[in-house]
Amino acid sequence: MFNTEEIRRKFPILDQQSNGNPLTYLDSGASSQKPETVIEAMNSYYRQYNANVHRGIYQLSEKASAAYENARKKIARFINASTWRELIFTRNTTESINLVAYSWGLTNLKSGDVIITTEMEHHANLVPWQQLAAQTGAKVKYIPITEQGCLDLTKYDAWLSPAVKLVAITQMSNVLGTIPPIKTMIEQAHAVGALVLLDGAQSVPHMPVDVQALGCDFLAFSGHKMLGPTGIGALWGRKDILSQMPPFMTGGDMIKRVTLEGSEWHSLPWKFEAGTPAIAEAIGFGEAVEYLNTLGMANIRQHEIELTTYALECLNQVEGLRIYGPQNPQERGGAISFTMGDIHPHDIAAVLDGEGIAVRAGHHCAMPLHDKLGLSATTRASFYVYNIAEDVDRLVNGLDKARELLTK
Amino acid sequence: MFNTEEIRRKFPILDQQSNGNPLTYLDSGASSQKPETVIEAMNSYYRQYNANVHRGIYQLSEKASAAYENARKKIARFINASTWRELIFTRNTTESINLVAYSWGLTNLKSGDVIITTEMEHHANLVPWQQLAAQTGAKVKYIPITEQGCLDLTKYDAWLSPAVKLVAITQMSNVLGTIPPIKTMIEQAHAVGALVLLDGAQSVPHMPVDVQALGCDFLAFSGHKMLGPTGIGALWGRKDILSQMPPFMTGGDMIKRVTLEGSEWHSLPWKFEAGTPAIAEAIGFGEAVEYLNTLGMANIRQHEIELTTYALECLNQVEGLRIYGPQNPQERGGAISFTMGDIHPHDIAAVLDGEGIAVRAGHHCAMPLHDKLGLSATTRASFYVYNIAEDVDRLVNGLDKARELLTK
Amino acid sequence: MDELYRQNILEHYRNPHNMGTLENHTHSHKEHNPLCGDVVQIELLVDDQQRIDQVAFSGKGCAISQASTSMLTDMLIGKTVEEAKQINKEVILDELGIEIGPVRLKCALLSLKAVKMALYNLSEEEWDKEEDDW
Amino acid sequence: MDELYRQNILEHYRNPHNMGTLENHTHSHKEHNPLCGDVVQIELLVDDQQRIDQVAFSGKGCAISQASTSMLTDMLIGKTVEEAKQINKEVILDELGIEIGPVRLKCALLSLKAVKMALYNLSEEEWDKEEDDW
Ligand SMILES: Cc1ncc(COP(=O)(O)O)c(C=O)c1O
Ligand SMILES: Cc1ncc(COP(=O)(O)O)c(C=O)c1O
Repeated sequence: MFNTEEIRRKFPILDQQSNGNPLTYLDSGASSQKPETVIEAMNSYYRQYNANVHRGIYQLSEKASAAYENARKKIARFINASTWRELIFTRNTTESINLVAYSWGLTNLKSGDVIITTEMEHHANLVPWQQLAAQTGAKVKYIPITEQGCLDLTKYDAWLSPAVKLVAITQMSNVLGTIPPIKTMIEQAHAVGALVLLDGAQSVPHMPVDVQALGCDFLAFSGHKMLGPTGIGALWGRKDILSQMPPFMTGGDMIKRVTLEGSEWHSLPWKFEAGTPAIAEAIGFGEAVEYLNTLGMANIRQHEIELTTYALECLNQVEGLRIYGPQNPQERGGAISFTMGDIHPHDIAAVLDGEGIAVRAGHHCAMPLHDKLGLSATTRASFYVYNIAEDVDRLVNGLDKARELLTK
Repeated sequence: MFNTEEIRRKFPILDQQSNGNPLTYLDSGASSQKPETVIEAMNSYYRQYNANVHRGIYQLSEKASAAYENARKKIARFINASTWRELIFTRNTTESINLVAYSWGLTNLKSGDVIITTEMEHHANLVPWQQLAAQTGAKVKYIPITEQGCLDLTKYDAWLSPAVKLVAITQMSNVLGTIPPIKTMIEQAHAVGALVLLDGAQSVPHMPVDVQALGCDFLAFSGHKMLGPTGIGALWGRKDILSQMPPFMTGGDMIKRVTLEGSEWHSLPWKFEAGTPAIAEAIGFGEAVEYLNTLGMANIRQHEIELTTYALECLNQVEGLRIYGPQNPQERGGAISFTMGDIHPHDIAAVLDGEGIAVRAGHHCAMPLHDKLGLSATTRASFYVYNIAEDVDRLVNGLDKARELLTK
Repeated sequence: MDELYRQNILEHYRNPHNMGTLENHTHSHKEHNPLCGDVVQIELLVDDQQRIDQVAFSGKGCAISQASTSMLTDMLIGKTVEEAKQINKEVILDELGIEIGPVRLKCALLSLKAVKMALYNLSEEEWDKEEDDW
Repeated sequence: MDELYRQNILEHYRNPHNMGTLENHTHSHKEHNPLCGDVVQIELLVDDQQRIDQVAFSGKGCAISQASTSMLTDMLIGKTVEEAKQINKEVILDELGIEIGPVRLKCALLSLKAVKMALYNLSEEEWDKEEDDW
């Protein structure tokens, strides 16, 4: 059903040697590879109908405008938005979250208000709230994690009160893989009148996400982690909320009227898209979503559960290896972070690189989480549609080699 | 010396039919076409070494990081920055200016301060200052334009005072083509202690720009208008000023250390680049600059002066046609805006489109300027490296056709 | 292009119907085209039976917007307000009889928007819904 | 890879020289690697003739940073402060004898940065200049 051989043919980049070994790409959590169709969709734009969008009254520009707006519709449908007007193009998840912090946050938060987030957040869903708190006098509270790498929800229950204005949580941890019980958490937040922003950077690429079913208020995600190009991301927000928000950046394309005395803003979503957008990138992103639809998000999730099951099994048997995060593949995504004895994660990654295996080593932009774990860094392997059991086997072999070489 | 035939071969997109006629692309002021080398540089990244940058300890990522940072160096050198640390990647000119408005503006402006800009600015260099003024109580003053479409500098002289904190002006008008006497204006601004931001969206693609020789403090420009991809732009700023500025967006990659209590920022330029950057786009932008260097910016300027001279000559003879902006090609760039009788610019553009000629019609994101000119819209033809005299001839023929068809 | 400026459009453009103002109008609305700054002012005289007796328009605009406005005003006269509500994007595009790009669509529909705002105070929200495709 | 972990590097990594602390140090500095959170603490004893008598280091780090620190401390002992200033990026890379990517460069140079900060209070600015290539 999930034909990885066929899938891998769409990613010729995987078919290369790295340091004399076949490339084993296990860093999709940082950025995924792109299928040929995505690359070609952008090439078509650049080679056949490259022009600025929205205002051009000539063929190239009209074609470009239609393709750009059509990509928006595809992506809006992909997360089941109720209208494409709720889908704002940004550079990445980080900008999406900053947009909410600046536009919604600065106008809605005041001293004494509370933002709840978690200890396991990526810096993108943490630092903007710290900054917002510093500017408004609001307070940030961090739901701690348990030994198993799950959220300690007793704290969440205890902290929820009308003072809470925003709950900003990841839908899938990029370090632990943890998938928190988002739906209940959203209901609880709404019960006290708080909005909920989901960091979907890891979830949207790897599992079905339906914003209407979830009932969240904002969802941020990045194209480059879901087979799309760099330079493009999205913020989805509920229309009634977005309509009330002031613009974030201002300039061309986001206005209705400008005079020397002041300006009127354009309607959604353009109010939030100032200047020439990332046109080729939006088109590529739309194509990526199209391809994901072909594969089927439920199938992708299933494929990754299977791969994660196998990987956990194998890795748990590696001498000295310790995995952080839930052990049940149903409760987690396919990003697996670990340490091995006291070998530094940089060195593990470097030895693996010598074997052609690409993994990430470091704090994965989650320093507070690593502080909590008492670590400065971990090594992380992460999977996507093109990964296969053999990749896991190679990883395990590479780890044995690293242990041999670097144990003191 | 300037071999347009050879140049045009690098842009196969130009070699197509549009509505049954050869494409005549005269909208580079909105967005330029991209040479094959730029498209291929991005394809190589996606097809050969696609990976996230900065933290990956494996071949693909190290190659990607080097290419990304190398692109920064190329672009920094292109405008003669004193160090690449002064070159920040953004999405476009608009974001570059917003970055300054948010980061520098909100921390440095207060009630009673003055921002001087001009009546001929693009909305990108106008609305952010209006917003900043509204937030800080500062006041925006607009240098008016003369009949000839130049700045009325008597007003500038009169307004300069220690209350002026920022002068934000375009280095080349995207409507009138006007090139203001920037160097003197900068000296005058510095004499009263004001900083100067240049909107280089139109100048950097079309003439040599040397930030050290100019002595400006900020320069904003876009990749897509200078043979580069969409989704990437740059802000150059003086290091001593940038160092003092707080970050704009926050999240991954721009931090040195994050704890639950707060964060320390990364060094320049990364402090201003939050989240996964537009990697492919930066690489493409670097390649674009490389190609511009091959052609030589002085040669490009010369080519456009010649083309503009010819175009002005021809257009001035078209019945009912009126050009806005300076008539001396030495004092202007190659964006020529005009009206023709009372035929609506939309209709002119549409008839031209039928002839395969791509021009822009509208307010070109400069509504206050159009208000001043007593117009709601103009038609604009704009040139770049691949344009030739024949393009001008076709334009003139198309205009005759439009007049025939649409004169009441 | 030759497609765009078909004879019927050029005729309405050269000799627009119902151009002017109505002193005794019961409904009116002025609408801006955000893309080009064009303006159309619509004035309607609706009688006691909720029937549109007279329509007039003024303002500046391109051939497409002038022609579509001229055609729309013809269509409106004699219709009830309820019947006028049925006029939508498709009706206008049919009447124009041309294929139209996304930019010019705004021109073609500007007067329809103005009429809806004038007759029954349609909100921007609701208009968006009428205009939006999925 | 086999290139990266050459014998000389592995030896220094397995048995780092001058590891520990110096009670009676005259100069010291602790430096963080922003990329991985690693830390190196350098302590130096400089005598009246501005000569480095003893050096010690502590902290956590990868093999590259441990080895380069170990090598650097060897180099420093006996040098004057002026001579120590001459040690730059190239000297360290020569000593390591490997090709190094941009990420690991930070690891390799962490202790050099710490030494410069300790000995003559180099600013971040000046360090950037030492590290930066055009
Ligand atoms: C003078 C000027 N400034 C700013 C801009 C905005 O550039 P961008 O849309 O790439 O942000 C433009 C381009 O339209 C321009 O011509
Ligand atoms: C959970 C999570 N949030 C946010 C981000 C930031 O994404 P981007 O760098 O695309 O803005 C990432 C990716 O690194 C992530 O994994």
